[in-house]
Amino acid sequence: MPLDLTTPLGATMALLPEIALTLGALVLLLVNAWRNGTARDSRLSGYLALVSLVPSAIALGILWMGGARAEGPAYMVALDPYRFAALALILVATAGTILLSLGYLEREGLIAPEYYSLVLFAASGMMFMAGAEDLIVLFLGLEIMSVSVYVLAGFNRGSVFSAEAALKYFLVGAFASAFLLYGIALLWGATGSTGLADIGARLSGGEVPVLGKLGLGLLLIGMGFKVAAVPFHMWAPDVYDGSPTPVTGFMATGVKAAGFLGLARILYEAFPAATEVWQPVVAALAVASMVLGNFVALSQRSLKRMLAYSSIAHAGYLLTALWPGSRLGSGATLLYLAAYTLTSLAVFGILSVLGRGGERDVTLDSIAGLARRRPWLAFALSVCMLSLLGFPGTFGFVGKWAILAAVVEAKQVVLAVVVVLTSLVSAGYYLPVVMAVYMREPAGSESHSGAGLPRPAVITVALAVAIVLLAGILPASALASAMDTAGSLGPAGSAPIVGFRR
Amino acid sequence: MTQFLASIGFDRWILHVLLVLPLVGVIPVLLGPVAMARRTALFVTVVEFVLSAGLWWAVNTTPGTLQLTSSMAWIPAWGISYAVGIDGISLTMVLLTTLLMPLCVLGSWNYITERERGYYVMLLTLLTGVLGVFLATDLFLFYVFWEVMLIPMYFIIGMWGGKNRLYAAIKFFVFTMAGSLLMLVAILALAWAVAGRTGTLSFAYEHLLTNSHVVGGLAPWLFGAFALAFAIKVPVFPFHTWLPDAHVEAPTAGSVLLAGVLLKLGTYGFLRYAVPFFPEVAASPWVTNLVLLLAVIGIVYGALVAMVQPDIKKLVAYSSVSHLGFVMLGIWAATVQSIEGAIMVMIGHGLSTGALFFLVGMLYERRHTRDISAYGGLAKVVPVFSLVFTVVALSSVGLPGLNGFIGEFLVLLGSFRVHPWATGIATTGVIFAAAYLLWALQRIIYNKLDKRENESLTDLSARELVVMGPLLLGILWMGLYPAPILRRIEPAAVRYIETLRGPLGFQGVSQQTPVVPR
Amino acid sequence: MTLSLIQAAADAPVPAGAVGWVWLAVALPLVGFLINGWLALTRPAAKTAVSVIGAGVLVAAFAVAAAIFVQLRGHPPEAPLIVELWRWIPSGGLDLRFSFQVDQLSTVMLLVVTGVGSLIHLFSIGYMRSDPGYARYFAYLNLFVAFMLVLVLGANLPVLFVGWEGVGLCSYLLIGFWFQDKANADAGKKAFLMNRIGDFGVLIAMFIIWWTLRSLDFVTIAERAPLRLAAGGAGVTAITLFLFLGCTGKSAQIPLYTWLPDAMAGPTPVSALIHAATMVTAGVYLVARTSTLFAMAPVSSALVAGVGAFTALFAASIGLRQYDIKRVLAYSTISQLGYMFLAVGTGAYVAGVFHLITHAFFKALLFLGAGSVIHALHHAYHATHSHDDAQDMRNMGGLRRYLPWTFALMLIATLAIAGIPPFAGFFSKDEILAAAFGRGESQPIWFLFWGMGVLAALMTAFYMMRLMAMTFLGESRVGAKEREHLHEAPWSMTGPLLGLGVLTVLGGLINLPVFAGGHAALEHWLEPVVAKAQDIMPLAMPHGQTEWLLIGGAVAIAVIGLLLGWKLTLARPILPAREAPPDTGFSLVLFRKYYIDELYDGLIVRPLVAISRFVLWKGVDQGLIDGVGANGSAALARGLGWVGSRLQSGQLGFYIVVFLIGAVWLLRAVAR
Amino acid sequence: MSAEVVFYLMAGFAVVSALLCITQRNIIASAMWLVSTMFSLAGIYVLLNAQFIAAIQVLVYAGAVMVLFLFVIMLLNVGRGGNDLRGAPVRLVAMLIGGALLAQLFFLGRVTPGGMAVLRGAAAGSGSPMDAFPAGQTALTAPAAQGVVGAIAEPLFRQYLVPFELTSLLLLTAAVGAVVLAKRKL
Amino acid sequence: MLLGPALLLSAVLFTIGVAGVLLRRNAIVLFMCVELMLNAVNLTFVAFSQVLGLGGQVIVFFVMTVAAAEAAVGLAIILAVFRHTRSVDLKNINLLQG
Repeated sequence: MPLDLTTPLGATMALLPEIALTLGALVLLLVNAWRNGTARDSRLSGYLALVSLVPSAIALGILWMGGARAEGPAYMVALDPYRFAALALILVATAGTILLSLGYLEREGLIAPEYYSLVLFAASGMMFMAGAEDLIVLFLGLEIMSVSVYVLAGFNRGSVFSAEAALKYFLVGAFASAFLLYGIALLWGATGSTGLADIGARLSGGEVPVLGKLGLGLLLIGMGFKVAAVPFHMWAPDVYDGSPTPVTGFMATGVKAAGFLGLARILYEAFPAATEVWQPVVAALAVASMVLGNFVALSQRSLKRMLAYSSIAHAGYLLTALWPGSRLGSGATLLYLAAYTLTSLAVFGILSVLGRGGERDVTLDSIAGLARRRPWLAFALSVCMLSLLGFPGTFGFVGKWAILAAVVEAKQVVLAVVVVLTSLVSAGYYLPVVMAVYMREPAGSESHSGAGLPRPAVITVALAVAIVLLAGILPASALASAMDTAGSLGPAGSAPIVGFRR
Repeated sequence: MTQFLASIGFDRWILHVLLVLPLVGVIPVLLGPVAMARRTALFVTVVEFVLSAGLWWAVNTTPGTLQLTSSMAWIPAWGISYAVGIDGISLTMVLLTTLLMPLCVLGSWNYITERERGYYVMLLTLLTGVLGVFLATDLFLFYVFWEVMLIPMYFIIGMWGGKNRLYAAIKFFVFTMAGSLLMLVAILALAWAVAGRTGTLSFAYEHLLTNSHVVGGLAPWLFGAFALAFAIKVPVFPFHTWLPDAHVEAPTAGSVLLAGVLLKLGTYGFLRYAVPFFPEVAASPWVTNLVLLLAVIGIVYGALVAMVQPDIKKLVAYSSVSHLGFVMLGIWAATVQSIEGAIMVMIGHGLSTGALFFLVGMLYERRHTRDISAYGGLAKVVPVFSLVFTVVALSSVGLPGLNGFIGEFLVLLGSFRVHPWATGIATTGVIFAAAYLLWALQRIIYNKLDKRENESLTDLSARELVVMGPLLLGILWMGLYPAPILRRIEPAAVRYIETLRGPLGFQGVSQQTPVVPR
Repeated sequence: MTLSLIQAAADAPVPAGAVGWVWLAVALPLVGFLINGWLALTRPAAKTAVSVIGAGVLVAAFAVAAAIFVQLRGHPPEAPLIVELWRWIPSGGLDLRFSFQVDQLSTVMLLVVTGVGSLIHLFSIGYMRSDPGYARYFAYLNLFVAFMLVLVLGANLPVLFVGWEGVGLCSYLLIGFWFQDKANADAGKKAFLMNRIGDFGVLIAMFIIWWTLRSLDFVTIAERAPLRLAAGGAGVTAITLFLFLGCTGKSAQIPLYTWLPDAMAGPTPVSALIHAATMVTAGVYLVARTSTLFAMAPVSSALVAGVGAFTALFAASIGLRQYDIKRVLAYSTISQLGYMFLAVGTGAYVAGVFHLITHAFFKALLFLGAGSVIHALHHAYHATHSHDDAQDMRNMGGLRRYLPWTFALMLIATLAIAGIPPFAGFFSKDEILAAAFGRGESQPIWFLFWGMGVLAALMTAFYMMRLMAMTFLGESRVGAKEREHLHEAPWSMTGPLLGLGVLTVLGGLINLPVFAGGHAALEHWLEPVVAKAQDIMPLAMPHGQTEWLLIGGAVAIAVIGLLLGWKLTLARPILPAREAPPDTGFSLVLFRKYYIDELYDGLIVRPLVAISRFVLWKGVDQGLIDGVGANGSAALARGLGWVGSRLQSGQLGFYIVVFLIGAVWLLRAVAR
Repeated sequence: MSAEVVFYLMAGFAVVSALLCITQRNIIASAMWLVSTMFSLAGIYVLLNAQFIAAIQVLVYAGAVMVLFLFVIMLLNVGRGGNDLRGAPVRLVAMLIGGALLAQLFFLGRVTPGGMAVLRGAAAGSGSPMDAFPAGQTALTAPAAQGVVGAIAEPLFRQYLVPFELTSLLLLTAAVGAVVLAKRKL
Repeated sequence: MLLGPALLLSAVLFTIGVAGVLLRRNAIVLFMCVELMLNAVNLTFVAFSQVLGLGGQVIVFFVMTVAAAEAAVGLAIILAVFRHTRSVDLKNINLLQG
């Protein structure tokens, strides 16, 4: 169904998922106005939040199945499968986060129902960001997301770490968003528009003006911060470390996804003609992220912090996926994000149930011999590690495979080699986890047993792991749909992959 | 026999059954009571062997091409399919694997006492993985099996291994992965290069094989990536150091499978992929000389280092390095004899080294030490064990009439025409082999029985005899009447050489003129 | 019939008559081995059964051999008869059959091996009676015979190689028969390794032959060699040299001879059978087998002859100063083998084989005689719980009173080996020397070889007489108590001795030369085998008075040697081993065998082990590859990671600095 | 006196007060200097005929936001929290980085409507460069036509409807967040 | 028309803001510098809007709301931190590291 996005009605239709979600958040706020004291209230609002995702999901389904597309050029928000996929991904991440939080907040005594409405606000921000067809929308969406995540990071008011995480995240974030904004300004100056499509059209002819180049550069800085790409990553370890674990998971899944999907849209729609400008930069950022993330992760004791660094490394992989600027590239980005999101959800879920009073002290030693006490948990954790490592049979491998294919298709073997070699390094910290849970003896009584696992978290982990395995063994549909979706991004008719048989 | 097999449609389902059956077997092992785990595993592996034995008649090896091929779309958009096939070479490897597997289960019967279920699950999974590598005819599938096979072995070493098992396990994993990851990139690059030229993206073996020449300047790099992956697995000096650690730490069955099967994956990879895909590179003097050098170093070096090992398992491990050197030499000589010899060495090494590890394991179960110096004079207390040990050791030494000789003889005979010097040096390996094995033999079963603990050793039990029996039979059979095996290998070997003849032939293929003109 | 089943895989017709059953000659001992082996593992006490089977199969095998001999005698084949058992290694152009070759040469060897073998088996029944490993012993012995027959019957090099290494294995097992004593086990290992070095040569030779002649069958080799190989060319020379390397290992020639003396650690009958009569002569057999090749390679032949002559001299000189009765015989064996190589190197292949046969007789006799001496002393010591060395001749003396039969028979053997007519040794040795002398006229170097041979003959006579004197003559140095227990061995042992004695006396007849009224039967018999070689490399036997001079000289020398040996030995009183003063000066050098063992040990063995352990294993493997390579890179990675995490200082200011540096760089990068 | 002169005066004032803002040891002082920067910017906005923006610049920024800052400063009583300026090395780094950054941005000074017109593909020197920018001309004329506020309101509620709605969501989020964090008890 | 000079001015102010962020340790001042940077960007928008139309001014309007929102949350966070550490000096805020 074609929608004219320039009319209020059209825009409203196109934005149904976001709107539905926002309304849900508002309702939740209202409920909280009366019910905000006890753990039951917190749980209640948690489930409400979960429920309020449903209409959004339904709206999304309608749009997607109905084959909604923009009449004429997309305006302010995109209306294509790539956006829908992005929204779906974000919804999944949000749902997962909420489920993980349910038990966690009670355990850590964080009884403040606003938490969930903030999560929902953040989610809608992410949706706007990932679906933005206009830099202003992107910026505002990003701000909505950031503002709520700043707060969520500092949500554990009893913990100085949480507060510090929030402050660091906020200061650097605001700083970075200034760069982003400056970039938007210069781009607007260069092209007289903030619409991605218009910018793309304006820049398509011949040499990109310096104004545009600088704008692009500043834009990359801003986004680079959001996705925690080296050298704009320094905040990530500390913030991941200090935030409440479900929030960390939210950052690793939702925020990262939104950031990369937004970035993908920018690069593919606004700058398909400027590849020679941004490809070297993206490549450099990717290599730096992969190398630094993986190497530094080697030296971490705390699991949570190790995962923080590994998320930097994965940002590197994702940048590598963006590099080719091809359909395969955007598809790989989507696919890898899906894989990474699911796996991270599971990992952080496991981490959150393993922890006690924060997870900063969950270390290899503390999970030694986990398999003896909690075989399934150990199994899930191992699967996640292998998936993060990109081991065949897991979703992670499919994602990595797609990335490698994308760069190889673009004749950029060097990047591919860097990817695999750094993956090898990552084996140096993923495998010890598997070893610890299976091959080492319990370190004693104080080891984390996670007595009485909260059921929602368990369900989340189980589902995520199941999908990770399933998609790893039968990747055909995942790959195919990702590539189809990718086809909708970027200037129409971007070259299809050689010999793709349908 | 052949008619019977045809009548039950054997050739249509056997390969898939072989791949699936172990995984199916995993379920009862997991769900059944712990006590039943080993029995179930034994049952499954025996059935597997019986089924695979049918291949001996079912596979028509005369064309030398892949037989019993069947393909099923897996990721159609990417030209990836679940495709399997078998030829003379893989036939022997498959049979070797399926033969060793039940023996491994029997060999672990009392050795594994804790987490039995998991252990046998790992064994069965490993079986599927290994068979998959041998049977896959789609590079993606091949790679997946190649990697997946790592996990069970990793756990077998890491969970049921010795004191230093964690180090050994991760070393094994990382070494292997280091090679295979680069190979992954190479596979992709190859596929895309071919796709760019032919317009069809496909990972099917034959497709890539027939078009691999289009990669042009990329070939050396791709070959390098493949070769590295396989060289680490073989292992070729200097990538061999993971092997001793893995062998020493792994439980008996683990060592047996490592030596008996997993090492063959590397040489098999060279035979099946690395060399046929990039014959020009493989044939280039630079590469040839390098490989020859490493092979010869491996032979002599492995033997010398094995000689001075205080630990029996380490000794056997290094002997593997030495033996596999012969295989590399044979592959690069690329004459009919050398290729067949290489494969015979692969099989023979699988039997005799496997047997050696079993015997070491049996000693270990009795005395809980692998220290050679802890033994001596055993022939007095455990004559049967000593007899078996002697026979196996001699077969590994390459005593004519036993299996070891056939392979080494053919390899050297075939290679000498092509690379006289390398072969000459390699031949000294037979001396060193005798040196280290006989010395070990003497220190273990001969000399004075001066350790009190050894006086009460019990001789081989019936179960252990059952384990050794098939191996001994195989050793004798291969040594005395290898013709049937050779007959099945030959066409594939010839075809292999054909593929190399390509634009610039292998120097090995060209007929040599006598040293002195008439 | 299993054979028919096996031969289904073969496609050549089976020769008619006894020849077709030649495989039985191998199969019988093999069966004996299996049964005895089974008994050894299950009921080692069943000694009667073991003896019956062990000796029985040999006698049966001898019967087969005799039958074959008769058949060939009846109508001698012009071409060797090939009995193909099964297709062994079909691979490309190489189509190896497991087949036996029955011709005059192999028949002779067949007879010698089974015949002497039977006698020694019989002897062993008595000699090993009391040994706990009785069954095992016979199992090994049977296995040895089986392999030895494969060796002599093999129709192509690989099959021969099976036997070649098989006998090596058996000698290894039998030398280390009493493995409880480390020295014995060491000796066995040493023997095997030395042989392996030789086998290396054989292998290379096979490869070159395959390379150049595209076949490994003896018949084909003999056919093609003259056509495809240039006589005296690099190819054939290389082949023969490598083959000869193998021979030096198997037949204990310089430089690979050192294992044989140690091999005396095995039971004495083993020394008699394996290390005197049969196995060690395999090298000579191989040269005779491939005579065509050797004939085509004059350089190699010269080397063979030279090495043979020198070994003969060298070993004999060592034999002069040995006290262990078996060691003396061991060195004498080496030196006699040297004669045989001198023969085959000279081109006198028949003479070589002839000496091989006679030597088999008298050396076996000597060893068995020594065996019964040791047996007797051993029993004496055993009865008196004395711990003297039952093999040291200094503890013997005057034994002829106690062991008359042994004495008499060993004396015959001594005369034979010394070369006193009409005993067997005389004819064969004389023929060799004559041939060498004859070649000397065309190639003077052979005069030198001849000279060595003669000198060696002198020494031989000397040390043999010395042995006899120290053992049997003079006054007894055996303790008074022990003397009561000294007595001749039972008939089961002296019987075989007697048989060998007869052979020693009459052995010469099989090739009685013309001048002695014979008609060189063996020479004619072997004619078809060596004809080709003889054509290429014809012999020039001296005739007329030269011949008579040579004979006379040889006999004279032998007599002198014997007399010297007798007189000098008994001139001074000999002290028992316990109070004997250590040798000094050159005699010490001789006693210590020129320190060759020490040399090998210090120059090759120890350095090799040390290098392997400290340089290769600890250095390269653990230090370089693992330490620097694997673990090093891992440590490096961790180190980098550590540095990275140190930079993560927690100070926001620093974070922003990094951020900005990155930002500035990025802006430069895009704006460029 | 002409607009240029006024502009440069105000620009100079803005820069100076900005510099003082970041170098003043006393926090309150630097806050005040920031306010003065904002005022001068408001003036410049007027010169660039963005009167409405100038107005809310004064209201929202110099008014609301800065008051909030000062309030917090007072509340935390970190007013004379001593010297929070970093040491000499950091200052050097700051100068270097700042210089490098400025060097990257310096070309902005040479941007002219003509140059932008050329980028738009308008033939150089063909009449006024503004011919290439109809939107710009309306921007000049619109205030006169429909009043300062109306001129802004028109695009605000048509073109930029979606972002406008987003800002409301943003402010709501911020409010909730601030409340959550500031609440005494959780 | 004052385009180039205005842009340059904004660049200068932006840089000054960046320098300020580098120079100061006090979280609040740091944040003020960020506000300064945002203002600089606003100037860019306004300057361009002379040529490119009123869109720029609208965006400035949005930016101001963003700034306000950030200010609200940011200052709340600073308060929260202050509760724990009794200080807003960044050199005391480095518990998370490594």
